[in-house]
Amino acid sequence: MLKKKELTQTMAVATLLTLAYGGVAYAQSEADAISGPDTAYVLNTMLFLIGGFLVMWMAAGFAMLEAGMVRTKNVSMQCTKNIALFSVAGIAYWAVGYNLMYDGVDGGYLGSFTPKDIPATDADKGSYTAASDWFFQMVFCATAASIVSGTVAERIKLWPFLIFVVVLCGFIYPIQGAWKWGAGWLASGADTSWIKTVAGAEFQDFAGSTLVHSTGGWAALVGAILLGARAGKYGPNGQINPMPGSNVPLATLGTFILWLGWFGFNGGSQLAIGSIGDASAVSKIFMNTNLAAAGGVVAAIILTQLFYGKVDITMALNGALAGLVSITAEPLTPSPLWSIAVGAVGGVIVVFTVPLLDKMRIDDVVGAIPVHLLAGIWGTMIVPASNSDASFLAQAIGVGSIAAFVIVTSLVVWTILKFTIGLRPTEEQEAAGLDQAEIGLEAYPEFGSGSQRI
Amino acid sequence: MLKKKELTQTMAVATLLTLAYGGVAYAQSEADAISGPDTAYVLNTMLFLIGGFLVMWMAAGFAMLEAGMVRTKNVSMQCTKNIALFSVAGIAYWAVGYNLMYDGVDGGYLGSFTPKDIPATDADKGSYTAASDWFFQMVFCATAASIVSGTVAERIKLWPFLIFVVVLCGFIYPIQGAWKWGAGWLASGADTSWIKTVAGAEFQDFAGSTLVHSTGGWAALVGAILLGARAGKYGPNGQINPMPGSNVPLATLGTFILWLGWFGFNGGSQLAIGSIGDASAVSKIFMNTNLAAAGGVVAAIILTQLFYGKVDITMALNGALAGLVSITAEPLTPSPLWSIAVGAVGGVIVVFTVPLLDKMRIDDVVGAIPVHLLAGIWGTMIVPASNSDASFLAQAIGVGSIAAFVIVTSLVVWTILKFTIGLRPTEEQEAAGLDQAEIGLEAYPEFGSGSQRI
Amino acid sequence: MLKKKELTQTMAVATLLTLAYGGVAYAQSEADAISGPDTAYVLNTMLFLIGGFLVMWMAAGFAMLEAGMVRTKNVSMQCTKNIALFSVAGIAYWAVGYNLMYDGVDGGYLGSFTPKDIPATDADKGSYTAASDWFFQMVFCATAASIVSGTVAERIKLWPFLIFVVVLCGFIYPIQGAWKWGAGWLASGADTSWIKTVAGAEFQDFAGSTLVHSTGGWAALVGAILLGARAGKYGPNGQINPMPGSNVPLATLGTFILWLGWFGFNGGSQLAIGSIGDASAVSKIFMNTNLAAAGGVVAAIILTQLFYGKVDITMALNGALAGLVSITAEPLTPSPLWSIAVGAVGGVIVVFTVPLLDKMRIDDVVGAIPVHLLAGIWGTMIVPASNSDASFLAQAIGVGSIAAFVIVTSLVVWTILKFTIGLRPTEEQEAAGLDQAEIGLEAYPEFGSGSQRI
Amino acid sequence: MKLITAIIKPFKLDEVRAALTELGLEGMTVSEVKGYGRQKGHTEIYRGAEYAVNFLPKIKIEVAVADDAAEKAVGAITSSAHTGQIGDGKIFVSSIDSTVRIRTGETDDAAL
Amino acid sequence: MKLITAIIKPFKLDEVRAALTELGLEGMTVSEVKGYGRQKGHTEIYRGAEYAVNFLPKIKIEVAVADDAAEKAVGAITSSAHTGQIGDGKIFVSSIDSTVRIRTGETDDAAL
Amino acid sequence: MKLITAIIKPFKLDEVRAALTELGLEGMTVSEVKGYGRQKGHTEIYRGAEYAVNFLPKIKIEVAVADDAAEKAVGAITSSAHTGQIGDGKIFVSSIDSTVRIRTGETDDAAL
Ligand SMILES: Nc1ncnc2c1ncn2[C@@H]1O[C@H](COP(=O)(O)OP(=O)(O)O)[C@@H](O)[C@H]1O
Ligand SMILES: Nc1ncnc2c1ncn2[C@@H]1O[C@H](COP(=O)(O)OP(=O)(O)O)[C@@H](O)[C@H]1O
Ligand SMILES: Nc1ncnc2c1ncn2[C@@H]1O[C@H](COP(=O)(O)OP(=O)(O)O)[C@@H](O)[C@H]1O
Repeated sequence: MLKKKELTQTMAVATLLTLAYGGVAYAQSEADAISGPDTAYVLNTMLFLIGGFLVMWMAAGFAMLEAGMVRTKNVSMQCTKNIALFSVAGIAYWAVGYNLMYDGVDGGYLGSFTPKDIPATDADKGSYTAASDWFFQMVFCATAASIVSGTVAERIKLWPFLIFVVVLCGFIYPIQGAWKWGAGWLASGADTSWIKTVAGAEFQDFAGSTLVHSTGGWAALVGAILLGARAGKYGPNGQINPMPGSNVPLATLGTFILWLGWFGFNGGSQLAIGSIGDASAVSKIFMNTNLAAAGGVVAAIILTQLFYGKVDITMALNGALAGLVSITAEPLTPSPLWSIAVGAVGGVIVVFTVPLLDKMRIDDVVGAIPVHLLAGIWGTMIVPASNSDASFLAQAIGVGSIAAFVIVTSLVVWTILKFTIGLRPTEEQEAAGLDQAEIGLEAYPEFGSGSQRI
Repeated sequence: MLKKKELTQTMAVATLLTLAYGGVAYAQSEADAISGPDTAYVLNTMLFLIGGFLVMWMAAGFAMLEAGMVRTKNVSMQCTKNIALFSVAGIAYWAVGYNLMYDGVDGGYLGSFTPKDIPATDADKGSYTAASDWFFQMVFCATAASIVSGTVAERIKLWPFLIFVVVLCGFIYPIQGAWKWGAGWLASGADTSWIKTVAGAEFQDFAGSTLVHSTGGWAALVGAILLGARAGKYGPNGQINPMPGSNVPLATLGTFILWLGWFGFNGGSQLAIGSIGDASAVSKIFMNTNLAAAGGVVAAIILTQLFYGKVDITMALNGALAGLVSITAEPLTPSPLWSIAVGAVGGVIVVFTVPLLDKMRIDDVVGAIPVHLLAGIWGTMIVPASNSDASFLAQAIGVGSIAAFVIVTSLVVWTILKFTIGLRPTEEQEAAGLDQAEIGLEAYPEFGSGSQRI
Repeated sequence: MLKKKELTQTMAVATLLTLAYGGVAYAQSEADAISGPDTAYVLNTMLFLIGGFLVMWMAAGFAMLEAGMVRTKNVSMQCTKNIALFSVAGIAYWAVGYNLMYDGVDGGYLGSFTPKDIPATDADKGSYTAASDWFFQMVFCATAASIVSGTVAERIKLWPFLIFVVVLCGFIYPIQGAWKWGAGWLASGADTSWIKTVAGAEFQDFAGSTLVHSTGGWAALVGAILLGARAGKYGPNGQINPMPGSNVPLATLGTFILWLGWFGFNGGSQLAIGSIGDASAVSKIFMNTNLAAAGGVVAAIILTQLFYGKVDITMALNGALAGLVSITAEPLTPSPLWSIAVGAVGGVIVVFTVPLLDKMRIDDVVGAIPVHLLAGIWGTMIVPASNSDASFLAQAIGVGSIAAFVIVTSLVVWTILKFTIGLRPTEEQEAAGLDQAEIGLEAYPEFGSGSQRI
Repeated sequence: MKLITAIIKPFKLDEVRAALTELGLEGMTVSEVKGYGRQKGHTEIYRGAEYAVNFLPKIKIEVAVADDAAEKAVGAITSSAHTGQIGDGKIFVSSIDSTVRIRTGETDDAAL
Repeated sequence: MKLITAIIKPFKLDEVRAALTELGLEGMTVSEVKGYGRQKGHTEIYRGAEYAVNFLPKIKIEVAVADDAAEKAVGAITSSAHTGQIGDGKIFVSSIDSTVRIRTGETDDAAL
Repeated sequence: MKLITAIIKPFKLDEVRAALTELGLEGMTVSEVKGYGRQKGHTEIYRGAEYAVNFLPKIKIEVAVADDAAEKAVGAITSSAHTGQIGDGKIFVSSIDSTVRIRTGETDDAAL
């Protein structure tokens, strides 16, 4: 962060001023005084807290999107999975995830296997508070888990899913995260570092197109393959049986929530707002993030209109999210126009790859693989086009190495679960719906076929 | 609060440090220093970003309110319109809208026909960042478009609607906006300015009762008239056939979202929070805004109870919004009591004018015209009662000139659309519902008459 | 922006400073200067405004949670109650509540019976603005009212309920609130104060486990007892007839909204963020709050799985809220691990006491009594375990005295209402649903038994 | 007595009811059904995959009438539900052995 | 065999089912219907405009029984569904030519 | 003509429809019903209290056919709806006095 330098003079002045006339200032207000450096510290912390609660809100967005995209008989289960995953993700990321990702990685592959503890308020050093940092990083981790739940919906039992979430948030996500955000081997800034020597730049992933979204996407993809498709989804001789989501407005609400949360996701990833440069950066990120989402929607509605003669709202919603994922790897350097373009390509990816996955008989209930995995790769690989500090090779190395790691580790975990407690409910249970099988409460008990009024 | 105690020492130290040698303050934190002026700049920017994401969230509020107020067969379409309009609004406002509204209007009628571009982070001057300003203004523009979609719901095709949105957000809204917020002829501060000479004051519209809400309302009204009513809404001999909304809790959620967003809408319109005066102003605006909404609800539930013997929740929801629109023109100067009164009158307007519009056979599906247009006019005209820097004449000139401009321009656009690609679906399509006709997906496929379970 | 003028004095100083040494700074930005103390003042105010809008958003959370937990025939009524109660709560708390709670309590039992008025922006002294403080306290008051509406749902008429809300928010809540937060007899800091002499410490309730949640809970409990259970809820010979909520995803959404709002609820209760210590405290509160909620969910899903063989999502949702309520009395001093434990016990309380209440034939529709009252007591009594400035005796005195006051006062009010205008609709009305009886609009008119399509 | 069962297009319900009440038949039971027949459904595309909606929303009306009233009733329904478009629906007439009005215990014609 | 079709008030369903099971009739098919008859609906006001809700929620019960069981069944339904209030509903009895139990292929009385 | 009324398990609908169309019967009316019979429902626990879900979702199919087609149709439904599990459902056959096709006014067999 080079703005460091610029500001030191300014700061000197500021301090002087406080020295000289601080007293006068006092006459103006009885609030505790705060000095220049502390102000930046507080502002950075507020960025994390505000950005963090916006990203936390994304958990509700995923819940609503998924509740709207699954069939009625699995809606209560999907709601349960979402509130439960956000809970276990938070605990796992405190118990081991955070320190595994950030504690002394130092150019290496992982940090320490220790729970995160928080210094006393008066010993809380750095550019922001320790707890605000944990909070902000935790909600990112939970996002990766939310991505998985959407893809494997309607056919996975609750407990094996939650166990996977524990491993994902406690180990898989933090380890690959350490490589870049933990200042590991993909990041290390020294010009002599392996990545720079080999690729001429470190791996760039501003807010996590790869670290968060592709990671969740890979885990979801592996899970979907091991699980197999929902019963009846694919007929003999390549027939595909659509299973329309049960509640379009809920899915729309979920998408709007995610869109809103993304301002915290990308904006907060600037990690600081306590200076003109940072404030300007965060603002530009807000603008680019919104334009990319808009580009994704517009691309999706135009393409579905052209191809199918009607606008597919579920594609439009996926398009918005794909646009957001695409810009996430680099929301700062692009021009507004470039942001629209990057997002629009995300929308295009959705429209083309959603049917493709069906052809491959990979059953992705909410379209999380096109949105988070494929658009995430696109967004990451296109960074060098707008950011001269990135190199295609470095991006490829990052995308590839993280892909390899997440695929292998999640494959191991999914497989163990499959052959121990098992992933899928029985056929009858799946037919009756997971709500009846594992939750015992219909989502809409008074209407729909299961009406309990009779 | 005992932390006070704990902190006083800490504080004492802190103050000492700062007074004595600010350098030591460094010992306390490693954050970059920030000087007084920069702090205000950052705080103002944060006001725009936070206010901006709250107003962005209003797009979801309109989506839910409208999805709840239309009939089942048009819900998917309404969701599609809302996410699409927010997308195209953002792009149009970047491509031309913003600069047309703000770039060198200078006492005149419009700015420049250029896209908005963002300076480098280190050249980002002013009282706040350029991008945060664009973001904040953009979401206002989108709000105007959302207003239109509610009124013309259930009977307008997707594409002509979106084309109208492009023109509204790219040209109509920005031009009239330039007159006041762009420092155009309704605003110019010089005492020799035309408006001041004629009316003794500039036109006052703090957060846009007229510029945003009435503008959207006028465009909606003209559209509703040109479109005509929904099939079957009005019978022969003045008969009115109510078409109850399909989902009351969604409409309620939408209203709560809008209420929340309004704190950003009005509070952010203070345009600064980096001083005691501004912070105090923003706070008072929050308080008044909330009280006005409350006044609107209370007025609506009491009146509907008295007139109809039952409380009409849709009127209560409209009442909240009418209260909010009413206070939007001047949320700062009123006392709390006056704010309640201004909002309550908004609620009264709703209860009386909703049926009136039906009598006039103007089919306003969600009540946007009473809420945004009529309450907007009321709120604008009453400003002088609490703000001595406003004059009734100036308010009337503003309301009238903007009305004239928006009516004429939107009439032209709607008419062109009507006689080119056409505005309405066929009768059969309207009867079957726009979801089937243009989206191809029911909102609730598994219940309601269209159940796809069978 | 004419507020400019008002501010010029304030600015004069600032400008002077900047003139003197600010040249460099000026080159960087044209924003108004702001001095150290003013910065803290503005930051504290922002904490109140942001925390306040998050808590305001909780009103929507309660609305959705309750709309999802009641049966279809009472959903419109529940939505009406929630938007109406938030409105009247705001007005009542302005008209008398705030000053009754904070104006000159001074070690005593109540403040003054006067409406809250707001100083001019340039006379707005203290550590934060007066209006931001009012706003923040008002939304807390509304929360207490929301708690009541959930318990007494499906069987209380609208108007008597709203009258109760007026009394609760105008008098009952503020008076008991004055005892602690108004610096009344439970709080007074002097070592010679009665509470300290008797109990060795003042009563500690950081964000209101007792003042807000138990207060709402007691009022709800008394109401539920006086009202009696919903028709058919309890059969002869102790039979219990479950009445499943009509919309699980809405209830889930409501819970996520409440979870989000709680960051404002607890975080904002630090009352300041304008220093390193405060920023660090607010951050730790965010972390602990999230972990407690997570603990509540995990405890609830594990227990229901063990006891019932299925996971009860409504218990999981209650568990999250119980975890949040439990940590609310002291979200700052606990370690992360202790926070999880405190929240988990909240979840345990829910799983055990929800059926218990049914056995006692106390009909609590949404589980507000276990969540807000019982978990609130638990959270308050356990404070001394992590906070050495608290004493069990002082906590017991606080819990007991507030319980006594709220039980008695609300009993009086409920009783008067019962024997004057009456609390319950007729049997037929209750059977047909309150939507038909008092609102005249079904929540989902196009599906469910009441379909108006036919 | 006869039980007349008519499957009609939903938007025709009000007209049919009006026609029947004109005949003094002021009782009927209505339900939502799905129909399959000559009138083909429509195909939709969801996320790129095509699927057919074969069953179309219809309304089923059941009216019990005295034997002599049956013919008129059938005529009234036929004309009031008629659009000429495919999918107008069917009317089935069958016999009822006995009828009871629960409220009064009245039976047969008196119960209608 | 006879098919007994009863239109009753929704909240009476459980009582009717109990009454029938007492007779050893432990099979029935139930559906939600809307009824129109002497019992008039209610009028509501939506956004200032009045409208009538003519069709009221009812439950339709279909029970197939052996000829000799019909009378008892009708009696049981009549008494268990009775409130004396207008809108109690109707019972229609008609003949069934044949019956099949899909699971076993059993026919007629054996299939009930 | 005969009216064949079949109560089947919901997931069997498509097979039954296929079987009937094979016989050239390309018209039917379908509705959602709840069934009560030998197949017992399930009990659930909601917030700690147990309750029984007695009525199970079933699909009701009504097909009007010419007399001679009835037997075949019944056979087709029986075999296509058969799982052998309890709850497979029932088929009832009754007589229709007359039929009308609303669109054309055609009657009886011609109307099917
Ligand atoms: N054989 C049948 N048995 C029962 N219902 C039928 C039969 N044939 C048609 N129907 C019902 O009548 C409706 C209309 O029939 P259809 O053949 O589509 O048009 P039309 O009545 O104009 O010939 C169908 O949707 C179905 O509900
Ligand atoms: N002629 C009829 N044919 C079919 N259903 C009828 C007929 N008359 C009444 N019903 C059904 O019976 C219900 C009750 O009838 P109604 O006349 O309202 O009260 P009551 O049965 O007490 O005379 C109606 O809602 C309707 O569903
Ligand atoms: N006597 C009856 N009258 C009407 N419907 C019946 C009768 N008996 C059973 N049914 C319907 O058939 C369905 C299946 O019957 P059931 O006894 O559960 O299994 P099975 O048909 O295998 O004996 C029931 O759910 C109900 O809908």
